[in-house]
Amino acid sequence: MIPALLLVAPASRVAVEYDWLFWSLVVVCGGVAVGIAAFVVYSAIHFHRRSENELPPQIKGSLKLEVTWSVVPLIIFLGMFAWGASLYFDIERPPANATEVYIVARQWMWKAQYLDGRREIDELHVPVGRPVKLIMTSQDVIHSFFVPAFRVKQDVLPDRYTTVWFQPSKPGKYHLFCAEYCGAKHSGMIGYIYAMEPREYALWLSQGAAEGSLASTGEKMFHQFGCANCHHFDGQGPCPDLKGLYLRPVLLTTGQTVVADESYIRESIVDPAAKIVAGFTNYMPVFKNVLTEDQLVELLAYIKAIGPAPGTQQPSSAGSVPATYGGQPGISGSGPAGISTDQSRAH
Amino acid sequence: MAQPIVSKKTYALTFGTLLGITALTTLLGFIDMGSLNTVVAVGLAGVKACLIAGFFMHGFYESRTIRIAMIAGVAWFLIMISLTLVDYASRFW
Amino acid sequence: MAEPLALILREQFHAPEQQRETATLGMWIFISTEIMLFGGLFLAFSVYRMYYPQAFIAGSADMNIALGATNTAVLICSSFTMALGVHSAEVGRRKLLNLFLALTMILGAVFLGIKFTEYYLHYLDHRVPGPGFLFPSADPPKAEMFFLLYFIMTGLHALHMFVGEGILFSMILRNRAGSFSAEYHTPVVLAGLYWHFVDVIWVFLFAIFYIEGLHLHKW
Amino acid sequence: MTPVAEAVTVERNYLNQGEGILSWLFTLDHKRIAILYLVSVTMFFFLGGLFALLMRLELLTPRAWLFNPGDYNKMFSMHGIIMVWFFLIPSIPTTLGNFFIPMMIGAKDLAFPKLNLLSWYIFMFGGAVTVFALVRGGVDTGWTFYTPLSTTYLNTYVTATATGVFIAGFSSILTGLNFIATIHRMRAPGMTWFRLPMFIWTHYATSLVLVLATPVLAVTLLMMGVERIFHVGIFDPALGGDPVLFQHMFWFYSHPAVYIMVLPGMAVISEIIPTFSRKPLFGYDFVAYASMAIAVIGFLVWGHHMFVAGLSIYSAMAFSFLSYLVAVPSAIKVFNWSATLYKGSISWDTPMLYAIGFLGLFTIGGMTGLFLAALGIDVHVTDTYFVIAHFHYIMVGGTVMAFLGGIHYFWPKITGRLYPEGLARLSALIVFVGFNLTFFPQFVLGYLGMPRRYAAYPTEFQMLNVLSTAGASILGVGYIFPLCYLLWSWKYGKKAGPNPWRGTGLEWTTASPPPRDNFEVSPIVEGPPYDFGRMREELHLG
Repeated sequence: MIPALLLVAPASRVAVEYDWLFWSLVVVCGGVAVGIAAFVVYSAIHFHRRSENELPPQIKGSLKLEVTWSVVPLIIFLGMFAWGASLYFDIERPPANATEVYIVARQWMWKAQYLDGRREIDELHVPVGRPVKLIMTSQDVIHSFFVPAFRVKQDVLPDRYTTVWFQPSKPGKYHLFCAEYCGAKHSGMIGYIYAMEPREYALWLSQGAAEGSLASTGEKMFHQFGCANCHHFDGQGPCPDLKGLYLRPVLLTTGQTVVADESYIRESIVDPAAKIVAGFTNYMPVFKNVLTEDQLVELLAYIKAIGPAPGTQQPSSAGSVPATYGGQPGISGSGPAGISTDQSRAH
Repeated sequence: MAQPIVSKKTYALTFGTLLGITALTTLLGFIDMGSLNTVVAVGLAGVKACLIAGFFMHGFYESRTIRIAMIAGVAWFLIMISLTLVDYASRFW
Repeated sequence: MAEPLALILREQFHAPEQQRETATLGMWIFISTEIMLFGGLFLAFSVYRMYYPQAFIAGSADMNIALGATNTAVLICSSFTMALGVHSAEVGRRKLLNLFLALTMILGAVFLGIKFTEYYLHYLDHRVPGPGFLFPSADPPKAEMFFLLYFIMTGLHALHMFVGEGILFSMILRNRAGSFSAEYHTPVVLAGLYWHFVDVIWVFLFAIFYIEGLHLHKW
Repeated sequence: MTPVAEAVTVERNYLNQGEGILSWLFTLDHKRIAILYLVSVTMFFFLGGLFALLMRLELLTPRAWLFNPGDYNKMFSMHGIIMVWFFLIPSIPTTLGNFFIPMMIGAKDLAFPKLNLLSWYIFMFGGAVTVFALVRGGVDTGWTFYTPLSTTYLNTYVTATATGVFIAGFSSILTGLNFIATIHRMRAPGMTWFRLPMFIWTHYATSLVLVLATPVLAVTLLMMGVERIFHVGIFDPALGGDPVLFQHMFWFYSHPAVYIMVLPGMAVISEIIPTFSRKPLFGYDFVAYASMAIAVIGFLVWGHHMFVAGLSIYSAMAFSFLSYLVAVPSAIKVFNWSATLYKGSISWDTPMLYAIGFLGLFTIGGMTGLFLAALGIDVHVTDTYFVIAHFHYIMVGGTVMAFLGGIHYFWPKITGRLYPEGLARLSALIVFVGFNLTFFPQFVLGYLGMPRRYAAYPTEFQMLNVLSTAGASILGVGYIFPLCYLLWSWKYGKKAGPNPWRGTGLEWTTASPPPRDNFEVSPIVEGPPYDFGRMREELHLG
């Protein structure tokens, strides 16, 4: 058991926080459980029936005790809730400067696509000490991306992007599991995460013989599928200008405002009529079942990489990101995550 | 059990009101009120449901236990729909 | 007077009033479960209504309001005759009870007739979800969701109507056999509760399927 | 003794009034229907248990050595489906509840005896459809039927199985409806709400959940079936649906269903502990309110099954918060049961051993539930063996322990016979040890990250899996023992007499086995429940 415990030693920043909370709960709950068990066993032995007609004192209850053991647990529970929720917010909200990798899951494999165009199956190479954000979707059923050593798990859904992030703290080879039952070979949908020292990681990156970055493939498709015919970059076309779209708030015809995140951009490609930008009419063909998830990822990477519109640019921590086409897009202040705190934490 | 619970007159009045509200619902439906259309349609349906449950189904005349049973179904439906819709509404926050 | 007390009181009860109250309570609990059964469908409808507002309103605009409104009126009439039937049972007028039960059944049959005419018209218009579905809008798949929920919900409602017709028919038979009296008519009351409940469900179905998009209806 | 007096001792009771198989199949007697259910759920329990044993055998080695992964998937699916819907949910309510609710409130029968019999037939029909699906080739959706896997991607007997579950659901609804109407309207004169044994309160809460949650399962399975059969979209994103909606609706039923399973267990424990401590249940009012609170708040927490499923983080927070609220009444119950023992006169009869086992195991199950309700903790341990261990501590450590305890406690009343006490204590011990050995290692496995529903696993998890499998074989023996000696005692056991444990409920005032109408004279209640003080007067009179 001890060597097995070592295997799951925390290997990310969140995992360390996680273990603090987990073992605190073990101590509190374990303590209470042992206390109750001891009380029960003590009572069972000490008050064991001595004669057949024994009649113990008939105690009915005690209001004081009832209130105590209702209120005290409630307060402890609220503490657990608050601590658990704050950890959850850490786990769920990626810092803004995270390196992005796209994951497409399908029965029964994980496919990773890096921004530089490199692809991996059932393996993922990540640098130690830097946040990595995975943008994931599934081609068929629901899967779940689970790395025990990083204490993260996120279901991967078809027709939608979900994200997960982690910041490895120790180099090593870690298990990747599919945690949501996904059919016959569910237990075979496993892989490894390789966390590498930044220098080794740079070396590994440079060895890749990619056929061009994800965004550049996306750009080719942008022209091939005729997107460029309508989406002009001078704001003069019949369709919205996509420059600097990513993470910008978009006003819709319904009067709502949505943030142009990955899910929004994806939806606007596969189902253009779902959300129409205010001031435009929808002419766009539906790309559902036309583009594969891989192609969608490429297009998405391109759209995110198209230079930010003037005036909305914020200095991003491009230095920490591997050199790719366009680097990191600008981030408008309206992103859902508490960006400033995330950034300061990441450094 | 000699006296019926609800008089024929009450039934007739309820019946007339129900038909009236149906006509009103249909007429209001022709007017474009934006998202209010749904609110009005479902709201008036709720009024009709209350009338039917109250008079035709004797809800206004039954014992407390039975009234609780009537309300429980509706209350639980509201729990289900509100907590689920909260999730959908807050996904894009 | 009808049967002696011993015949109408089942052995687990000790008073007729207790028996009536218990049966009514049981029926109301059953209706609560029915609310949750339809509630699941109303929930699905609300979620997709939120997802696809335009398609759902377009789908609703495609409904035949004349048939829908008529059907609502028919069902309200049947509820009224049912209520009068219960009233006749309470005062012990068996012939009148028979008449109202029969009237309610006829109105129910009219409702079902109109409903299935509507289904047939949808079928002619290719509005039945599946490979042959056609809808004149930019977004047929979403309208298909609307029509799918429409068919499931009104279909389940129609199924309840059929069951209700069966119950009413058995009430008529039992009434003709002389089972009911001013003292004992609980089954009629319960049948009435069920019938009214099915009516209430329709009232909501009418609102969400027919009225929501009415203002966009093309004549 | 004259021959006449001897003849009188062979009393008419519900067992010998009416003979032949037909008198059982058409019986309207709640006691006989309870026996019918007891036989049925026992069969389903051993069927589900067989699948569990096969799964544990498969997991003995890291590779899939006994079955191919597809067959393993069928094993855990059928184990879950049978155990949840055909054993755990009906287990205590339809057997002990059916038998003792009318007796404890002083009624002749349930409010609707025909409905009661009908619900057994519906249950058996649903069970038959499910077993048919199983025999024809099984199903591999997992008991949760998650879409779009179940509707689009699997070609096993999904529709047939779902139909079986759908049908069985109506049996649950009818049972719950019957119980609620009975408890409201059939109480004996003087039996006020706060004179009801806790068994009744808790079954009332259970019935509430049965009635309000089960229809949602029915309609969810209906929509799933429509999507699967006609290939039109409701939950499949490829057809415009949302798979998360399925999870919402499924868990809206299935989380309260957890309380359907465990509340009746609490009902039994609340009877056993006072009787074998000879003390009234500590804090009676609070335990009653806690039962109702669990039933109501239990409906508000289903989202904690979906923290990593794509739920919005804000609603995840709300669900986590509400989950902690529902833990409070459970904690109150555990504290009150423990306090009942204090200064009692505690006997170590078999039912009490099971009750003490329940207290320990349910506490562990509940405590680990606190881990899973904490948002951040849940992310890592959900969908791993931690969850498996957690709910088996509640379902097996809680419900099954209570079921066995209840069967032993009420056995003398049901059959009029005593079982062999020594053997019964021994098997209670075996069950306790076997259970912990099976499931405690799974907590560790889960923390280490072993996902659930894996036919094969990395080698470093093997040692803990071997421990677990060893425990499962001990547990299996522990379950077969009671089956044997209880059946034996039905015929050969010592006569029990009306009140072998000197309990206080109305059920102990009548003969064992009880007569057809439960009581020779309709009882009138004049005092509070658990009134052991009466013993003193009886002793003085004697």
